[in-house]
Amino acid sequence: TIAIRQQEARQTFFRIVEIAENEPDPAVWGRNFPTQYEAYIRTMRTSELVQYSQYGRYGGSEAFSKLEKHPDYVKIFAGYPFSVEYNEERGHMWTLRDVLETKRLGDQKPGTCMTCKSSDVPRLMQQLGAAQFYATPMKDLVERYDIKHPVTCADCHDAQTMALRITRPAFAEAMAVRGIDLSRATRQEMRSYVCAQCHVEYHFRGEGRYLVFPWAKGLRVEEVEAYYDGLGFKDWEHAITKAPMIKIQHPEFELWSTGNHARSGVGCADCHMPYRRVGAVKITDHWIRTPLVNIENTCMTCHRQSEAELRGRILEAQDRTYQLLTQGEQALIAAIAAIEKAMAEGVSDENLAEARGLHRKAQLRWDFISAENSMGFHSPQEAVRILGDAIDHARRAELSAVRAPRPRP
Amino acid sequence: TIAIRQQEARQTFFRIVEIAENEPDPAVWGRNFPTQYEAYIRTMRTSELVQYSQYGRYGGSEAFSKLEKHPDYVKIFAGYPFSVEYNEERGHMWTLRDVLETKRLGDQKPGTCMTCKSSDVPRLMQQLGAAQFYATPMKDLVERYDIKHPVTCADCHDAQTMALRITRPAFAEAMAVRGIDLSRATRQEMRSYVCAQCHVEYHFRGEGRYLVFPWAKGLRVEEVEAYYDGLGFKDWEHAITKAPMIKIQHPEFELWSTGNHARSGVGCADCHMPYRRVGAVKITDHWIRTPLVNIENTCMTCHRQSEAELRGRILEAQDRTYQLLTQGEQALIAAIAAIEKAMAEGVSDENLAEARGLHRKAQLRWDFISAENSMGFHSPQEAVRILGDAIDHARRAELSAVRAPRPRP
Amino acid sequence: MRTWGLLSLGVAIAVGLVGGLGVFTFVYGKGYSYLSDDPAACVNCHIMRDNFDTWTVATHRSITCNQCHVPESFPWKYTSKARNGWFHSYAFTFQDVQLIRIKAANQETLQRNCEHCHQRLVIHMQPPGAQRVRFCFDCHKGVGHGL
Ligand code: HEC
Ligand code: HEC
Ligand code: HEC
Ligand code: HEC
Ligand code: HEC
Ligand code: HEC
Ligand code: HEC
Ligand code: HEC
Ligand code: HEC
Ligand code: HEC
Ligand code: HEC
Ligand code: HEC
Ligand code: HEC
Ligand code: HEC
Ligand SMILES: [Ca+2]
Ligand SMILES: [Ca+2]
Repeated sequence: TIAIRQQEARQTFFRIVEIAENEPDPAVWGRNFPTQYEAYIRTMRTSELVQYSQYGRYGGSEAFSKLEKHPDYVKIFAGYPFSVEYNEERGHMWTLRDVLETKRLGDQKPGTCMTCKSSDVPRLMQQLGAAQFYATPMKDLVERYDIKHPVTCADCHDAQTMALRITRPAFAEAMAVRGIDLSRATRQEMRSYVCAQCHVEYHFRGEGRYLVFPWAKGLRVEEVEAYYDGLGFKDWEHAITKAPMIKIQHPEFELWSTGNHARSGVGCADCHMPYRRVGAVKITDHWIRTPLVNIENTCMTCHRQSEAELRGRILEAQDRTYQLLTQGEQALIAAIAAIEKAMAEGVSDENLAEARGLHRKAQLRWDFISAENSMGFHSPQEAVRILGDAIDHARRAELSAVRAPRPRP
Repeated sequence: TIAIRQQEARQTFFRIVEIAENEPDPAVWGRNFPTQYEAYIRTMRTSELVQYSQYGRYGGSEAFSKLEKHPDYVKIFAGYPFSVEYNEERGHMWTLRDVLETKRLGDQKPGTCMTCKSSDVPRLMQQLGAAQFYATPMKDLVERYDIKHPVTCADCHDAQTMALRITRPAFAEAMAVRGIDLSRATRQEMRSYVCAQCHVEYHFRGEGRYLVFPWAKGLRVEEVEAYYDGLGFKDWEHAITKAPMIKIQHPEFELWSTGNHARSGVGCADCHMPYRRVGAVKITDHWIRTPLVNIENTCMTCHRQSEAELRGRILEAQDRTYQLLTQGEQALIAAIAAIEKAMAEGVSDENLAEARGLHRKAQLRWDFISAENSMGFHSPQEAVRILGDAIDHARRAELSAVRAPRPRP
Repeated sequence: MRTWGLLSLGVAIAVGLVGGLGVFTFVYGKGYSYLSDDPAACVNCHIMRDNFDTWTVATHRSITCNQCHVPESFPWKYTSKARNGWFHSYAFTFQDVQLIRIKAANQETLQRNCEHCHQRLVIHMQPPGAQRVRFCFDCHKGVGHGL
């Protein structure tokens, strides 16, 4: 049982300081666990320490603007904050700064935005309760309760036992709805569940901006869509086509769960926090980053192929995904233009309903892979299946708009 | 483990009879190798011996009619023999009978059709030379040179050494064009190359119906297409759309070569002719059939997952492929209808050129997976990538036809 | 060693008989010899051949089969051997064994042996008695038998 495990876990660490429950400051934890601490704070400097362009093509740790890289996105997300600022993500030590500085939602951000950005959150949620935390404007939270730290130790660990723990109610609630009892989670499952508190698609429910993960019907894209359709939910109305849209965000956990690695029990930490030998002991590498720069300690413990071969496989799976992602982008732009034209030519809302419905479906699918951060690697075939289906829907949206009867002149 | 898998089969065999080079009759070989012989002739009865429906969904060994299962195919292949008769393939012992009996091309079949259907072929090709073999009408070949046997031992084996050998010049020629020297082939490569003599896409060149594999630019679908476009080649003109079409046939070798199994050196025989323990020795199971009915001796020798889990993976990969294959079928039918309508409305050939070009591209891609016999399993992500691209092309063909300017009334 | 061998031979045969098997298989299969710690003993059964061959190219070829596959502490060592001996003779006699897969109980034994030898190294990731992340050999596939 977990209790017993924690007992033993405790004895193996030599403690210099006692760490308070929910201690937000990683430096304090670092007194007891210097190796993990020093590795963790490197997530601040990933882009300095490794030149990503030598390894990969699609990710990296420089927060470049996706809007500059893909000007089309401005049209695709027209009318939604993501058309204002939208960057590649970087290491955990940036979480707080990036959420504070993004122009997305300006200073209208609800407290909910802070949920996945700081190790002050577990402490605060205990103090305020989740509902009130979400409902408080983010800037008030920051000022009143002195939020200082990015995502760090307290977000994943129990200070007493160092065991992994779930600190975000949204995840616990979503799993409960699916009938999964987290107290029964194995240690290996926890190595993915801690990540799934944040690396998942989410939406806000109601005035209080209550944080909910859309998993009631399952984790697959069609199931997530069915959930939103069931609620008649939309994130926004598309500024050009007036379609009721859904924005998908970082569904890493959802996509991973459909892949062969998940099927085989390979979890997030296996690839993003591999074991590292430090002197006489093996510890978990806390420099959380892309495995592309660390294939030897990640992939190569399980796969016997060479480093070059394994890198080749990642890039091949990503290139295939990127090809269809790009074609999907073009199909979406074409669909938007066709609907825009039809509207300009006075086609009635009734006659455009089908096209708009298809636009919503197409973009939700496309975004499920576009917003996911592995460029398809977490589940290569599923990623490409979803994109193929997205393209079909986008082209059908275009066809529907082209065919929609024009009013007699 | 892979190491175990790659252990060589150890068999010390006694020669009871001397087998002549190119001996076409398997029964003769069977005198020396009864185990392999008895297994091989079971390919005649695969469908009696295992009830496929209990294992899989898309393949099997009953020669059911694909035209009855998918009435759409009659439109998709309109104007080409495959719209006359087109069946699911079955075991090797049926090869001769099925080529003789198919209504496809009636009795207009060139000798080329016999190339991959009988163990009398190596003997005959030596006697006549390949060019003349191809040029002779098939029925004359059968009558004059008494072709009696389906694909059997002589097609793959050297009678003296029992080593695998290449007996079909088309494969040797195609590999030579790619700069690959077959005399340097490793034993593991031969375990796929023998299959690649037949399980590949092909076309006939010139009057003499010379057999050629379209690999000069590579094995990927885009490279095969580039090869055909370079020649300005078409298999037929589509009866409805008048587009210049290519029919793809069983590109197992080509699709497999893009997958992770090929990347990892896993060949055809590893999955379709696994080793079996027979007493003290391991021999190659010559009952060539789907691994779905024999997961324990195939997949499980390399993968540690359970039989149920591995079956689940096959079906999942195939279900994803089948979903897009079906959507592709619908997209093709819609494109054909749109072009037909445009023609009926008097759109000029000039204004339909784009739509027809897209129809050719879309169907070539779709057929690359439709005609391939693993329902995507041989390379799951590539199969779905190709289908997504096919759908995009088919919908664009439809759009182009819908938008093509109509003549003034 | 010899006495152990004899003693456990007794145990094994006893279990074998309880299991309804004659001594024949066991003796014929030179089953008794496998109670010794010499890896060569394992290959008295042709069926162990692959596992033996692949062990000879593994990083742990200096470790005997039993150091991994048999529990450290007496008397478990020999009851386990008897249990396996029974499975072994059983399988050897009555099944056309195609695929050999380690049984769950024996995976646990293996795991304990990995942890036993590598305790110091894995103390943090795998505190004694703590629920395991997973089997060591999920990642370190080739240690015993190449790859
Ligand atoms: C409490 C929220 C939270 C948790 C828990 C969390 N992450 Fe993150 N993660 C983030 C945020 C937010 C970012 C983006 C930071 C930024 O761009 O400012 C991020 C970024 C990343 C990145 C990108 C790093 C880079 O250099 O681009 C990786 C990889 C990552 N996380 C993996 C993980 C893994 C693996 C786990 C679990 C072991 C995990 N995360 C748990 C919130 C979280
Ligand atoms: C359920 C957890 C969660 C919630 C709620 C959440 N985020 Fe994030 N956020 C993440 C994760 C995980 C990443 C890193 C992955 C990515 O960027 O796709 C991230 C990345 C970011 C980034 C850096 C990358 C970028 O997009 O520029 C910013 C800025 C950000 N979030 C702002 C916000 C704002 C504003 C809100 C509220 C509207 C919010 N986040 C709500 C989890 C969350
Ligand atoms: C995003 C999640 C996450 C964060 C943040 C995090 N850890 Fe960990 N930590 C893990 C995971 C996953 C493991 C492996 C646990 C297991 O295998 O059971 C781990 C294991 C450990 C262990 C056990 C020994 C080892 O290395 O395996 C220590 C000690 C530890 N972390 C310290 C820290 C410290 C100190 C910080 C802050 C500087 C920190 N962790 C931040 C996820 C995290
Ligand atoms: C089998 C290995 C593997 C597993 C398991 C895995 N990932 Fe990844 N992940 C990758 C690879 C490879 C990439 C692509 C990295 C790149 O393109 O630079 C990636 C990319 C990412 C990124 C973006 C990283 C960056 O540098 O921008 C995030 C975030 C991420 N994964 C989170 C997760 C989460 C959360 C899980 C578990 C739900 C998970 N991963 C499971 C291998 C894995
Ligand atoms: C999730 C994968 C994983 C699991 C499970 C795992 N290891 Fe490891 N192990 C690794 C990685 C990665 C390294 C390489 C560390 C390095 O060299 O920096 C390693 C290194 C080692 C080494 C040292 C190798 C050397 O070069 O000296 C030993 C010994 C070892 N592991 C034993 C074990 C044992 C015993 C267990 C079970 C208690 C275990 N491992 C479980 C991934 C794993
Ligand atoms: C802890 C073990 C483990 C780690 C770490 C791991 N893999 Fe895997 N990988 C597997 C297993 C198990 C499978 C499922 C197929 C099988 O059973 O061999 C798999 C499947 C794959 C596949 C097949 C395609 C697919 O469906 O995803 C690729 C490619 C792959 N891994 C590459 C990688 C790369 C690259 C990394 C590092 C970023 C990696 N793996 C890390 C165990 C692992
Ligand atoms: C000389 C030509 C030739 C060679 C060489 C050849 N095949 Fe075939 N194969 C065929 C033909 C023709 C059929 C279809 C027979 C029919 O339907 O009448 C077929 C059918 C099959 C089938 C379908 C069986 C069923 O029950 O549906 C499998 C599987 C197969 N071959 C695998 C292989 C493998 C593996 C190799 C190499 C080890 C190989 N083939 C070599 C011509 C060949
Ligand atoms: C390069 C080798 C090759 C050539 C040339 C070839 N085939 Fe085949 N044929 C195969 C293979 C392999 C299969 C089994 C795979 C399949 O059916 O998709 C097959 C299957 C068949 C089948 C059984 C399945 C079906 O489609 O009904 C018939 C009938 C057949 N071929 C007739 C012909 C005819 C007629 C020609 C000449 C126009 C021909 N073949 C030329 C290799 C070849
Ligand atoms: C479609 C190809 C094909 C046909 C037809 C074929 N074999 Fe084989 N045969 C193989 C392959 C592949 C191997 C494995 C060779 C290797 O691993 O080097 C093999 C191996 C053998 C061996 C070596 C021992 C063993 O079992 O591995 C013998 C003997 C043999 N075949 C006999 C026959 C006989 C007799 C027939 C006719 C009844 C026949 N083969 C038909 C492909 C074929
Ligand atoms: C990793 C295993 C694997 C490898 C390697 C492999 N196949 Fe397959 N093959 C399969 C599976 C699984 C199916 C799907 C069977 C089904 O759906 O019943 C299949 C289906 C087929 C079929 C149709 C079988 C039927 O019953 O209709 C043919 C023909 C075939 N493969 C030929 C080949 C050839 C030729 C190669 C090498 C170029 C090859 N395969 C390599 C696993 C493999
Ligand atoms: C001779 C060894 C071998 C055989 C036999 C084999 N595989 Fe694999 N399989 C591999 C290797 C190696 C990989 C590449 C990933 C890795 O390195 O683990 C792989 C990858 C896979 C993958 C990952 C997805 C992908 O890209 O295809 C699946 C699923 C899979 N195998 C299932 C099967 C099934 C089902 C069978 C039986 C029909 C099978 N394998 C037969 C060795 C084998
Ligand atoms: C370093 C430890 C180690 C040594 C030494 C070792 N093995 Fe193993 N053995 C393993 C592992 C690990 C497995 C695979 C278990 C798993 O992956 O679930 C295994 C599996 C097996 C299996 C079952 C087949 C399978 O793949 O499940 C047999 C039989 C076996 N070993 C026999 C032997 C024999 C005989 C020897 C000595 C010649 C030997 N082992 C030496 C670690 C070892
Ligand atoms: C009497 C003949 C024989 C001898 C001697 C023998 N084995 Fe085996 N072994 C077998 C057979 C038969 C199986 C298959 C049992 C099954 O799959 O049910 C097997 C299976 C195994 C397994 C995997 C199945 C399991 O029970 O976990 C292991 C591990 C194993 N043997 C180890 C050894 C070791 C270590 C030795 C030497 C100390 C040895 N064997 C000596 C016949 C033998
Ligand atoms: C009887 C003692 C013993 C047992 C049992 C044992 N090992 Fe080892 N192992 C060693 C020794 C000695 C070395 C070489 C020195 C070192 O690196 O620690 C070693 C080396 C290793 C290494 C590093 C070399 C490599 O193969 O990469 C790994 C990993 C490892 N062992 C894992 C395991 C696993 C997993 C098991 C259980 C299946 C296991 N060991 C069982 C004694 C043992
Ligand atoms: Ca990034
Ligand atoms: Ca078939």
